[in-house]
Amino acid sequence: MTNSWTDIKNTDLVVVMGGNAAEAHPCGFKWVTEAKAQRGAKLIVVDPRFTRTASVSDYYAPIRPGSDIVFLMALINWMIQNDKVQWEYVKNFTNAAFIVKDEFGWSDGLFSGYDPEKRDYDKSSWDYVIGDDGFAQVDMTLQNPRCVWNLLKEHVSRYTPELVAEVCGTPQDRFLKIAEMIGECSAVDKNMTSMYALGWTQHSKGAQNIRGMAMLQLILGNIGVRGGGMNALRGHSNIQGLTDIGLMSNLIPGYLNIPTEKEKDWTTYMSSRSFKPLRPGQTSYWQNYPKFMVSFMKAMWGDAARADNDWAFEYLPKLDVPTYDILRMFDLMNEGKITNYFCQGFNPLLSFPNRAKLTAALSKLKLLVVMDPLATETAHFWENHGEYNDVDTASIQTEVIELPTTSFAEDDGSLVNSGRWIQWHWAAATPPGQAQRDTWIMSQIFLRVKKLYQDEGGVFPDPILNLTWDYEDENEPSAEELAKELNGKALGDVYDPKDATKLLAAQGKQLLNFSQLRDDGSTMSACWIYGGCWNEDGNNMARRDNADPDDTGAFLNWSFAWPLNRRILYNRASADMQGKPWDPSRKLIEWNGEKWTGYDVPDIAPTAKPDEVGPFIMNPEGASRLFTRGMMRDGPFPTHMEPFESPIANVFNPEMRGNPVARVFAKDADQFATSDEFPFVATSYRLTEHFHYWTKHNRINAALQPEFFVEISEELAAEKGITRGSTVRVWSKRGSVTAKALVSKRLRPLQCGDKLVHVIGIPLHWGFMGAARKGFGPNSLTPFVGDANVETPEFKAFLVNIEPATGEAVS
Amino acid sequence: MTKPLYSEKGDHLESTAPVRVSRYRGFTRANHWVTALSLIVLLLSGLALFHPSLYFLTGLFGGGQITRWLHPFVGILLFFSFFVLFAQLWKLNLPRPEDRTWVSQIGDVVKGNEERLPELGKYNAGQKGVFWAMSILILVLIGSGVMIWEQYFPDLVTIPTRRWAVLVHSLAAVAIILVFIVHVYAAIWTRGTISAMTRGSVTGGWAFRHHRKWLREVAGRGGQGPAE
Amino acid sequence: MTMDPNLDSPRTAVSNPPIQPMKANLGAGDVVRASAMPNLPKPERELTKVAKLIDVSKCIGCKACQSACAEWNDTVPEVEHNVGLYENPHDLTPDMFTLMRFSEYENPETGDFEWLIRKDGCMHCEDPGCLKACPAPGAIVQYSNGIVDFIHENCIGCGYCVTGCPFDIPRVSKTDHKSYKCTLCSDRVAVGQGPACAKACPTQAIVFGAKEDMIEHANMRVADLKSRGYENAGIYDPEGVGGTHVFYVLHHADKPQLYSDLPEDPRISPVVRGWKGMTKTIGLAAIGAAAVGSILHGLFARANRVSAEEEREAEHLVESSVPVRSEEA
Amino acid sequence: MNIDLSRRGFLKLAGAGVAATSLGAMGFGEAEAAEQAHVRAFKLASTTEVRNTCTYCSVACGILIYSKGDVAAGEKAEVVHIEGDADHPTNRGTLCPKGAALKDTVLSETRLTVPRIRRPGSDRFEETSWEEALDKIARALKDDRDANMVQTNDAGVPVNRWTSTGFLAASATTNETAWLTYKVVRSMGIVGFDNQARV
Repeated sequence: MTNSWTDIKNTDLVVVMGGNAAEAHPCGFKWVTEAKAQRGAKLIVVDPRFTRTASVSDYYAPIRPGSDIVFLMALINWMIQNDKVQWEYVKNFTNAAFIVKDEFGWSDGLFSGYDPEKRDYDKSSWDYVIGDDGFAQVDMTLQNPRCVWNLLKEHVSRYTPELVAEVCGTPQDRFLKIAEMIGECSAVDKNMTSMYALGWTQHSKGAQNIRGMAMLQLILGNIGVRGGGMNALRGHSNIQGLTDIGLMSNLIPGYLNIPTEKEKDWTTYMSSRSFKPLRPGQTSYWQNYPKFMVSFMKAMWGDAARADNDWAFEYLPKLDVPTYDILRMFDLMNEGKITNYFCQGFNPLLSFPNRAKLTAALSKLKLLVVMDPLATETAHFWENHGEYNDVDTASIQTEVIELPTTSFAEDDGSLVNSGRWIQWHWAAATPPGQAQRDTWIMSQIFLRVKKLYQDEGGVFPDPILNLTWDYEDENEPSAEELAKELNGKALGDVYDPKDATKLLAAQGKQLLNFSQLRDDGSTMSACWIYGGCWNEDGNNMARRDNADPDDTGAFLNWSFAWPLNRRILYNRASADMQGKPWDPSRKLIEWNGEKWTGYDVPDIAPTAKPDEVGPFIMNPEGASRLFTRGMMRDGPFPTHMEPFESPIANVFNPEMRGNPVARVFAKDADQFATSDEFPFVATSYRLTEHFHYWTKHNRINAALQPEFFVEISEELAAEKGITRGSTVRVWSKRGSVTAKALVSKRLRPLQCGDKLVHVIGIPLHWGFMGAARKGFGPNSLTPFVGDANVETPEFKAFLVNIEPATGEAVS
Repeated sequence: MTKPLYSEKGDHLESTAPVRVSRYRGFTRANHWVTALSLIVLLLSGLALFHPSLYFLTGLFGGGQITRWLHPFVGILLFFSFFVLFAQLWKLNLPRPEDRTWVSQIGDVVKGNEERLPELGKYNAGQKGVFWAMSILILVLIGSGVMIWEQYFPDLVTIPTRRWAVLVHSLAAVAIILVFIVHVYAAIWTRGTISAMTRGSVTGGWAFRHHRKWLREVAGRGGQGPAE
Repeated sequence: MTMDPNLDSPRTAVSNPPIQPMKANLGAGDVVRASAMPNLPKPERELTKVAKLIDVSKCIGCKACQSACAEWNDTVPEVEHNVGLYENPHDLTPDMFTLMRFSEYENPETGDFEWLIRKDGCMHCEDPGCLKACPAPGAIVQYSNGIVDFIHENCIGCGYCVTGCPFDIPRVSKTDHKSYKCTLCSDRVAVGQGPACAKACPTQAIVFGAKEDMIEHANMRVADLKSRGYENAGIYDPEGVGGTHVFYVLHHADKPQLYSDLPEDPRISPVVRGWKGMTKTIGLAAIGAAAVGSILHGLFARANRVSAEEEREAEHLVESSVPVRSEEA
Repeated sequence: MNIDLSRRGFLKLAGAGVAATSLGAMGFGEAEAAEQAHVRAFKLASTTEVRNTCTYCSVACGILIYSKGDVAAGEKAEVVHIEGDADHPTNRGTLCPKGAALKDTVLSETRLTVPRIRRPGSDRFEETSWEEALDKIARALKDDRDANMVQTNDAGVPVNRWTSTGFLAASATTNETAWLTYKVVRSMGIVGFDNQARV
């Protein structure tokens, strides 16, 4: 989230598209109802199903799963056509004025530089024209036909209300009404917020869906303001934290990157990360990358990371592929190339696509280790549960170790919420039986491996032997010790660069925040963006002052938000070129002549003059990007791409299947279906009564939603002779499930051009363990393909068939 | 022989001097008392749940829960017990011409001027009334009772029907209690009646005074019968 | 925000429960009505009337109320089957005191589809039909703050409350044969807390407090709904049962039956009134009269005796009667 | 007149005094004395209150866990109730249907309490000791790392990547656990590292 849950109360218009906030995040949705009740805000819901969010909306429109880009580009087109643009914002705070290379272009649904062999783009043409001064060229009058604005205008001109009706199946009048409601928010005193979740991410072009709305928000001037923003409703209690701390194949804490094998040494690695400003006087904060990186290396390897050994650069693994994400790992596993696999509080057997493939892959492992508070399906993948897990147990040679871990109620520590608040919590109960904290388990594993290397030697033991491990109890580092490492401390005395006599942090002291990080090895910090979470003032994540001056929703003294306790990102953009708030009634920060003051921590140097320094300090442009240059694999603008399995050919290029640059593994391509054998569109989703596959272990939630079902329209039910509550069989090219049929008016077939598209809803909460009745998850059916940029599986749009089941499902 | 009109085949003279006429065999008497007893239990347990001022009667059965549980089962017992009784008695309780005269002279009945009344068979119109009233009310009670039997038939009928059932049940209960009182009091007031249900026989005089046609018919069969 | 629990009202649902032991502020002394106990002493104090307001227009049907209710009351609803509906459990049970009911409605006026979701449960009537119908003294009580509560030690499980309730709420347990329903969390209210459902409700569609405050709040909500085009928005606080201490804000107050058959004009059935009123009295009177009548008759009218004369007549009759031989027949 | 007749009134009227008094004498009269009206005892009295965060979605609602026993005081403690923290700015004491039932997840019958191992081909888990389990894991890791660690690529560039062992991190563990996990996994050179963020 760029903003916070509590900030949503400041909005005038909530657009829930690509999500279902009321069901998946009820207590966050409270702030929507607050905005409605207190500000008279309106709520728009665009969703294939009439959800519980829709049930309290002011306006609802249906949409075909996987066609969001068309809807969003058409909205941008409508805004431009009807002059619903926050011009001052667009000109100054976006890259609308930047001139783009002449070679850049778009045709037949593809951008310039496409190579069908590689299934990839040569992105060199997707960039600005750089002048002799080394800066990107701009035309502030927006007259130049090659400036981003005019290219955007041309790009979106294809997306008309007619196209929306044809591709999305959204009635034109509904689209136009929504466009009008949104258009009002181009006014400086009207703000709109976007609340989205996996309805947008779980597509082979998920990142581009989100880009689409972000661009719309920029055009309306709604980024960085109260009641505005792009608000990703993260799914899990600390998924934000796990991402911040970089527990991903290609990440280093704080959104730094694991080097690729092309970056053979420190210098090469850093060369591509200098982030020189693209416009005069811009901040380009990533210029500090070396400070963050060195401090991280010191946190990992302490004295073993020195200037003379490239800060132990050698210790870091180098990637030969962009990422070893879960999909790739399971594919390798299925090829028999993985020996050991660990699942720490994670249930991939139900979370990832094509369950048959997952089961086959797990069966090829030598050792599977599952650390979890609950008995997961993954840990029991080898156990035969009749139709719900029909495996040949005896033939599965995988050894499985199931380790009992503590739950939230039994440990101390911090979690990061969707609004980047890092909140500390305390243990309230004794772990059951022999259950242990993950910190203890990880320590035990590490210490044992380390001992083996000490005793036996082995391949490249250095990074293991030299890993810093100075904890009071090496067997179980305390949450406090680890939190302090995340914040960072001074390894030597740290002085003010402007005044060498001014001591900022004495050796051994906790650093104030990341502004005190150094690239000379005198500081360590595990995750630079968390700087300030536990400094010499103590544990700021445990702060509990819920005062909120002038009811802005900021709550600056409640816990700690990264970065620097900032509650609304890009908040500099809430004020105009003179530094005055666009909407005085929703003032966030303000330029008082010398510095920025206000309700939030300014997202810019406190003394940076409003007319000189742009608000988007993380970008070398100093401005936000309507055109993303080469930063996304599938295009600098979002362009319509159908799901890999779609009943409709791409209107721009019938030959084009799915996302032309999405990674597809050979064997999986054969398992993509067409609409002649699988005529119906299926989409997966969560129900408010359950949380993923966890609450089915809980008697009360099991009672509230006891059994697996699929939702279908009355029309489809009639067509297939399916009655409410009867058992149906739903199958795709990859698998088959039986479920109860929930026939509802809330799903309606969509008229897409001359094609009538039926949508089947498949909730995801059932498996073969726990208190609820045994059932299936949608992943028995879904295709094994992910988003081109971040490899999020395409769960939200795929093809299936349905029929009344002959035998009742035994449950 | 001609089919008896005023007596059961089993009715016979036990002795001739003094005359004693058997009126109910042992089985019938047992049957009557089972029915009577269950009716009393039902009456007490029913009244306990009928009016707060009588809730204390649940104490007789060991509390409200048990009373609530017991009442319907005893009801079932009564129903079947009475059904058997009914099978034995219904024929002679069919109305006859002389019943009309009897009813029209109800004043003499109450005053006890029996000599002014017509000769009667085994039962007079009053007894027949009690008999039929009991039969009908028991049917109504068992029917409505099952409808409000929460423990086993919570969803047998809709709640509105159930409301009527509970009303009808209580009205019928009041009625049956009234009939019960009349029945018992009449038996006490008409001296010599009780022995019919205790010893099973009555004196000739009693039969002569109250049920002369019955006596004639039984006497007509002379010494015949089990006694011989 | 925590309120002083000794303040009897208004109470807020949005406060944290106390953990220090404290005396319940709701007890026998506050009972204004009790089943089958006609002559109840008037309570020495009058608590402020409380109410739970359910604003269906804010309700997202998330069932947090059901979840919080089961957790607080330590009931364990059964894990049933899915029968093609969102209602789970499928009905109120002795272990599920409240239930979200869902109805799909195509509004003929606007042509729009609406998903109407209502939290069902005890309405805590000012004139409770259950209490009227209950034969067990003190099994159902009404406190002066309006809460209607079941005292299970006194419940005999007869199901008369089911018969008496105009909203079909009480459910009699098959295991302990006692009747159960929402208590409005009387145990929480007694220490200055709001009901568990009201505290949990994510959108605060459920709010709890002094009834007059709730009415005021409801009127604001109605105004907001009217401004959004729901001309018939209004409050559902049925007169027929003297008003309720759980009441609704509805977008279609003119058609309550749209919300899973919320009764249009609920009242204690005249049949039940007849049964618990006249029948009871007149019935007893009649029985009494009959008894007294017969006793008086017994005392003052002479008994109907058989005379010695009649005994002789009988013997004579027997002698004179000619036995009929069967073979002659 | 008041149509509800008091018991005494009825007795007078019905003249059934004899029966009633004799019943009273037999002690049946007691049945009428009902249990006094009372509310359920407040179940949180004398529990320990601990502030925590809901483990489910990232709204991160503040919760209050009520336990018998006090962990902070080193006592054994069991959760008896969980509800929303009214002081929390985001949820203001409210909870969703999952959060409101958190207690039942903590106390779930399918909670794991002992380390277990499933041997190849076996149809069941058998209990094992932490020692055995951890030693097994450490050995498996070292053997595979030594066997499959890629130290240099074809171009001879040192890459030190280990692709044949993978690690899926959680989504509900603390940042502190996450950091420790990161250290352990990265120091070994594992690149098959991921978390729930992708779904």
